[in-house]
Amino acid sequence: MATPAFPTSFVPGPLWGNGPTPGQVYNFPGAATAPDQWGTQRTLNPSVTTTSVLAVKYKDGVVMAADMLGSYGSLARYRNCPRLQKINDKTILGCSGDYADFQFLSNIINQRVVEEECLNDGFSYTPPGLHSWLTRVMYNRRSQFNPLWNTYLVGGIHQEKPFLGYVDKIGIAYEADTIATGFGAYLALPILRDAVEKNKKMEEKQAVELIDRCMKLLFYRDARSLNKYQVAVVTKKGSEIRGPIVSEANWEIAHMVKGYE
Amino acid sequence: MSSIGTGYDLSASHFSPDGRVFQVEYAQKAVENSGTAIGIRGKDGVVMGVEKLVTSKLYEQGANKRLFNIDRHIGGAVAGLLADARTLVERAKEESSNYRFSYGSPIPLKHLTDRVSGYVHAYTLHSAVRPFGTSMIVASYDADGPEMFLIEPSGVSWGYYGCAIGKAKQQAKTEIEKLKMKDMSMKDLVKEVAKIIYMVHDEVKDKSFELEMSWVGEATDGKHQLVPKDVHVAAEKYAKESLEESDDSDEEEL
Amino acid sequence: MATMAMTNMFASDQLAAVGGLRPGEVTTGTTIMAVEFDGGVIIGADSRTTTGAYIANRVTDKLTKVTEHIYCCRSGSAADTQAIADIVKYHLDFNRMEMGEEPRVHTAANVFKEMCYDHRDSLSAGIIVAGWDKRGGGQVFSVPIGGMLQRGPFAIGGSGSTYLYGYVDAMFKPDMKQEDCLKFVSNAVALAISRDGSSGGIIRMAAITKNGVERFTLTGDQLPKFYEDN
Amino acid sequence: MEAMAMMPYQQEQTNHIERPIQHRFSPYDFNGGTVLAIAGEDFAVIASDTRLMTGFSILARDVPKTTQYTTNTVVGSCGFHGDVLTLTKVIQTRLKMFTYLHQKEMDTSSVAAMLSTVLYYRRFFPYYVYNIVAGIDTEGKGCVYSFDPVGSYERETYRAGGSASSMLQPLLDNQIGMKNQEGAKQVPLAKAKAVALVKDVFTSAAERDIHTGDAVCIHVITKQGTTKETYPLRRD
Amino acid sequence: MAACAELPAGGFVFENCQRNKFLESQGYKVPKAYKTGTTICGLVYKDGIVLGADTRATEDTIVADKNCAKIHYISSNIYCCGAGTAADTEMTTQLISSELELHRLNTGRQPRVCTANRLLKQMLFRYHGYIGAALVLGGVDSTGPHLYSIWPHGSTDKLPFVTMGSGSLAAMATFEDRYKADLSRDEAMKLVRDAICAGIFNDLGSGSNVDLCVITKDKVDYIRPYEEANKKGVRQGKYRYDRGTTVVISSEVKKVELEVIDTEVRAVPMET
Amino acid sequence: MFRNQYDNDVTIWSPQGRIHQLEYAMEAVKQGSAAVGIKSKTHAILIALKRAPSELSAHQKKILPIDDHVAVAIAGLTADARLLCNFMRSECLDSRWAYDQALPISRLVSMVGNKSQIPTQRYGRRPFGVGLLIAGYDSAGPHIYQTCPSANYYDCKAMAIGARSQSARTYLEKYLDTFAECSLEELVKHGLRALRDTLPSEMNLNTKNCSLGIVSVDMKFKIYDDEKVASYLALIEGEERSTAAPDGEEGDAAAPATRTDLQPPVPVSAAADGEEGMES
Repeated sequence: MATPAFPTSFVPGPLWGNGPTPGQVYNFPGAATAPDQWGTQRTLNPSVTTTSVLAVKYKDGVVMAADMLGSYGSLARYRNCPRLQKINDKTILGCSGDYADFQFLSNIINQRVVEEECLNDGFSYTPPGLHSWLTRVMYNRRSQFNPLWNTYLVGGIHQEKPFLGYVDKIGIAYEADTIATGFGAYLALPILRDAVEKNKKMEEKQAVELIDRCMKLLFYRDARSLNKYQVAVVTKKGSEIRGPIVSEANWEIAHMVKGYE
Repeated sequence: MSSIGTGYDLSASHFSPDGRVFQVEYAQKAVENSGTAIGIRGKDGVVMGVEKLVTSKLYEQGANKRLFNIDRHIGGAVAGLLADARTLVERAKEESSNYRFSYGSPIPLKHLTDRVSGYVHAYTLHSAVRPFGTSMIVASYDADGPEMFLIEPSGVSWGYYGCAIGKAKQQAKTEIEKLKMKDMSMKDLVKEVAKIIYMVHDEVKDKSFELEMSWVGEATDGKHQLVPKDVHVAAEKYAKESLEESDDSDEEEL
Repeated sequence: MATMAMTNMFASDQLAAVGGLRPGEVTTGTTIMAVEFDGGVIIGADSRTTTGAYIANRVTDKLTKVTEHIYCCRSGSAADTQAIADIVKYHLDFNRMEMGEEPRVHTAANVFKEMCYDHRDSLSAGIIVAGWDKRGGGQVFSVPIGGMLQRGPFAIGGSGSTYLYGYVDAMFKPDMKQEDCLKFVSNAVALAISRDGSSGGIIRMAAITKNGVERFTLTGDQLPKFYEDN
Repeated sequence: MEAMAMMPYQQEQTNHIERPIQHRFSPYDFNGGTVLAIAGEDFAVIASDTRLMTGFSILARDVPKTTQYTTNTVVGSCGFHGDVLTLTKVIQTRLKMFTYLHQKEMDTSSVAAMLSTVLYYRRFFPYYVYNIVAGIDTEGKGCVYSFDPVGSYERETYRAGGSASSMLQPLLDNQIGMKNQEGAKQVPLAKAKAVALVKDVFTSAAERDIHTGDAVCIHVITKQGTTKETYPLRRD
Repeated sequence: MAACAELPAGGFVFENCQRNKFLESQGYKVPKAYKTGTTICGLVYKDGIVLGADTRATEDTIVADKNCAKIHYISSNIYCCGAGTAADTEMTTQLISSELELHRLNTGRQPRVCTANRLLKQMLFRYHGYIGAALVLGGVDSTGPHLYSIWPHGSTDKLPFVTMGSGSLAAMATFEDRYKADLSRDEAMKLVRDAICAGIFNDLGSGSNVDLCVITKDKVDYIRPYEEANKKGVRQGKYRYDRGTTVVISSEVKKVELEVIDTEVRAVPMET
Repeated sequence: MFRNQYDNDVTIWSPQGRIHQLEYAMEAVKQGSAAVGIKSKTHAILIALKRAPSELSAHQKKILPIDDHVAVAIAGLTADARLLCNFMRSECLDSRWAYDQALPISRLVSMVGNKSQIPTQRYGRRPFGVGLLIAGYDSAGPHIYQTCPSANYYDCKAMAIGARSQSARTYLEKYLDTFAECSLEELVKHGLRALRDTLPSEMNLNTKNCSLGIVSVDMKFKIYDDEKVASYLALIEGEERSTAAPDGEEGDAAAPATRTDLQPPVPVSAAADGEEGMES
């Protein structure tokens, strides 16, 4: 079954088989202005990449964080790459992995948000709706052996409750109270899970503090991370992206170390 | 229309002996049967208003709007066949979406108008289709200021400071021409738009109507949107009061 | 030698190139540097040790003492460079006892080169040897992967050094004062840290002069700051 | 012997300048999960653990692999979770179309037959999913169908699938099939005993299979409908 | 120079390496060794060292040993946690333990931790990572407490806190989050326990219980288990075979010829 | 019947700016049996009159399910209705496939509108000859929409379409203001009464010819036929019929050529006049 990744177009096709299409006459010769939305590119390798995204649900909402580094291999090439996005007042999106792929999908989502705003019919992307759509897009692309080299986290408020979902480049998707991608899955997730298990009714302040602690930890131990990051918070009152925030590192133990023996 | 019924008016691909394409003119007639729509371009924005005739009490309020958002920064007001108009709006949305994908920025209104009127024009070239029975006023506001165009069933489009389509377009145009719109702010224009729509509404022929107004400009941060409720109510009140006044004065004169 | 024979048997085809790393090997991705100044040498290094993108040690000391007045800066495989440093140190201890005086920097550099060149197929080590001796004062030698030996007024090494050639060429001046030289080294290492994912953490430096070795550690906000918004 | 298998995260690294790693895109993953179904006389029990994992990591602790398809059909699917999600959606869509066309719910055996064709449709790029269908057949008897990833299926009275299936199946052979026992009494399996057995075998599987754990989600299907219960397991 | 890199006579046999490599490339499977997927870690506290380990050993995805000991004895004042191939960690630590004992007997002094470290790293360096042992070495000697991590390729780090194994990132996160210099004994034990539990609950290669080893100047407390992080589930059914369900394939009755011997038993008074 | 040269094809405008083919298509809706849709604040219901084409045939379905949250009642060409239903079903399935969510009713309706417009502008095509009453429930509440062959659609508080539906609309207009607060039972009663008003006096509603559909929040669209409507029918049994439909008010009386509105059947008062129906 075809995925309606894009809104069904009601603009008529050619007037008859191989005949003229109204309006198409005005296209530049040989180039349809309507871009083939999936294009023909194939991302064989990620090039400029970004590292972990962390997110945690708390009592009234979701907090998400990601640093702003775009790495080219081991080169810290771009240090101002925001990858948390406000979709609407109820929904935020975070991404790790190939930055070009993120921009590609982000543009599509933005356009769809614009189209939805224009309809002005009272409906907008819900967090589970976006999550489901992303799952279909990612799975479709992996099935074409042309994946979007990303992992996405969708956070938001749905039916008065916090929502947090994960989708990766091959279409694995799930919801959970705490999610971290990339290195965060190994380093930050244990800390996040432990904190949430011990405090099921976390306040926003505690959740933001927790995320800050974990971002610092990632800066200590992930060689593709940066101590400059953004935090996105979504509650019933709305969503916002904060930052950039610079975390202060503690290097006390450096003075305890001399040599390797 | 001396050639009506001579058989040269049955297809969009036929010229009449006197060089007219009647089917296009007939389509324009459909627009003129519709409730009036006007647009006025002021110094800091454009305001559009529509006289939406309501034909049954059973309909919900606000149903079948004739004002559309085409993009964040572009709005359209239509007159004529609503179904045709919706198709045209879809096309306009698609154009502006394609533009953003290709160039990464919002589509300039001039470009959108060219694309859409080209599309409309294509429907005047073939016998296999009929021309659109709809006219559309499009308006936007960006760094270069406000802009407004009118796209007609013939595929012709012009830029305007003020324009009107539908039943009472002549009367409305006369009213618009009285305004010094180039110096007026969109907030002032809203009142005038409301007043004109109320003025041109024919209470005898068309009993019930809803006034719809939208604007785009500095005050809306460049976004096209329906006029907020409080402003709308105030404008409507102003319109009714000033009409009553003029009625009174008319009576006095009599 | 048994060790090497075995390595080749198992792993020669896995090694991508000379100096390639084996899977899972711990590396000091590293920025290292040594500069001669008018009273000796300054050596400096970052403090990051990685396996892949994981930072196995964020406060590594890559400045390794081989004699009282000679240090080496290690880059490449941590295991290889530690082993080399240990062995060279052992050799130089012997040398000191045999010769009855402190080994010269040139001598130390030669021993490093011998090790690295002889086992160039199985080692992945880029080393800078720097120190002070009575005869030559402060001296800097570079022993890159492959085992060549080159002396110069300064040397940079490790993955982070690729970001530094322009800077050091522009900023180096012969016979700097110790203060200026420390500034030069810390600036360079800080620049490399901010651009190289395999370098990071803190800056460790040492000044080796005839009076001995003085160590410096720059952490956190003590690191020189440069433009970093893009 | 890998030199450093104890570093799982190294399987997923981006390329480095110092060590060029060829990035081969793999469209599959294994996300764990064990499913188990038992058919009784007038009921069926189907259960799955709720752990979702990849490599050496736990992604989530509360993702059951069972989905209710109709009033009395529940399907357990595990393997590659991306395929599981997609397959589930495909089946649900097809079921909905069926109800439009036929004005009734599909019965369990037909669900099984349809699942088989849907799986075989992707014979050369298979859904990497192990399915077990449990429900009530048209005669009111409990039924279980087991599938391989490309659509071969058969009706059985009990079956385990997925990560710990090779541990559970022999136990079921012994406890329900009474295999290799002389003169053992074949008493009809009671519902309560079946549920208790499911809990026990999952408890055991969680002891030895690192992919199975956290909790087991048990559905009991009867003609009247389905009840669901969750029972905790080890979390390590 | 050669001396330090030379293999001791009698070490490993490499005869079939080339052949095995060829067979492997043909698709034959190498027998799987037990791995201790493992979370191990250690830290330095005010009075000494705390080492910790989980107790799961895996063979592929199966738990091979639910309660294996991963903290190995090196000497009376030094212990070593091992991660990686179980056999490698056990044999390497045993080998170094006995070498160190000989060293102790030769010198008549308590071995130093740095000595153990040198021996281990040199041993591992020789095998270029093919001995899959990742170690956390800790002990207290005349110069105080010392803690090392030793990587399979033979590199070492001396640090106030270290972690190793598949759960090392989870454990390291815990340390980075909460480690302070001069922890008390109880705080240190709690922190190590939490670090190991982070591995147990988040890394599938680690599991079961927490073992701790606290080394101080005077005393070693090897606590095993320190905590059962996971309680084994209680089974509800009984799984005993009914009597008579074992299949009798064939039966035969044979008469056993008995030789009857009469013996008389008589009490004899004891001579005292 | 009156013929003129401008009514041959949907691509031809008449000099008055009308499209006769569209107007004829609107007539097809009036051939279908009546259907009524009403909503309150909580519920949307459809009630429709089923016909049996012959003695031997069963009564034809009038209410077709589209998705869990939406269904349509049809009046006009059944085959066209089926085509549109399949389109709507597939759009609803697509929404669930992509977004895991029910398609908002307003969007579904606008899709139908856009689809219906295409054959109103091309040579050799004809408009869909069917009118739909779409009842559904989404996060914005209950909805009743009406669609027409002209590709117009209307968001309604209540509506009736099909043969003799003017009487039903008259009834609905009379009670329009009370619907919002109605209980489900009240709502069904109103619906049944409105539908009954479309019947000739010799006919009455019974379990054979009446079909009922209800949707609400957390309640999937449920369609009642045959015996299942009996209890609802009992609610208005024995009541006096409010007004008998004045015979001949619709249908033959107004020749298609003289009908000017592109609107759906609208209250006579509004439709009677000249060209105002042309407005979009």
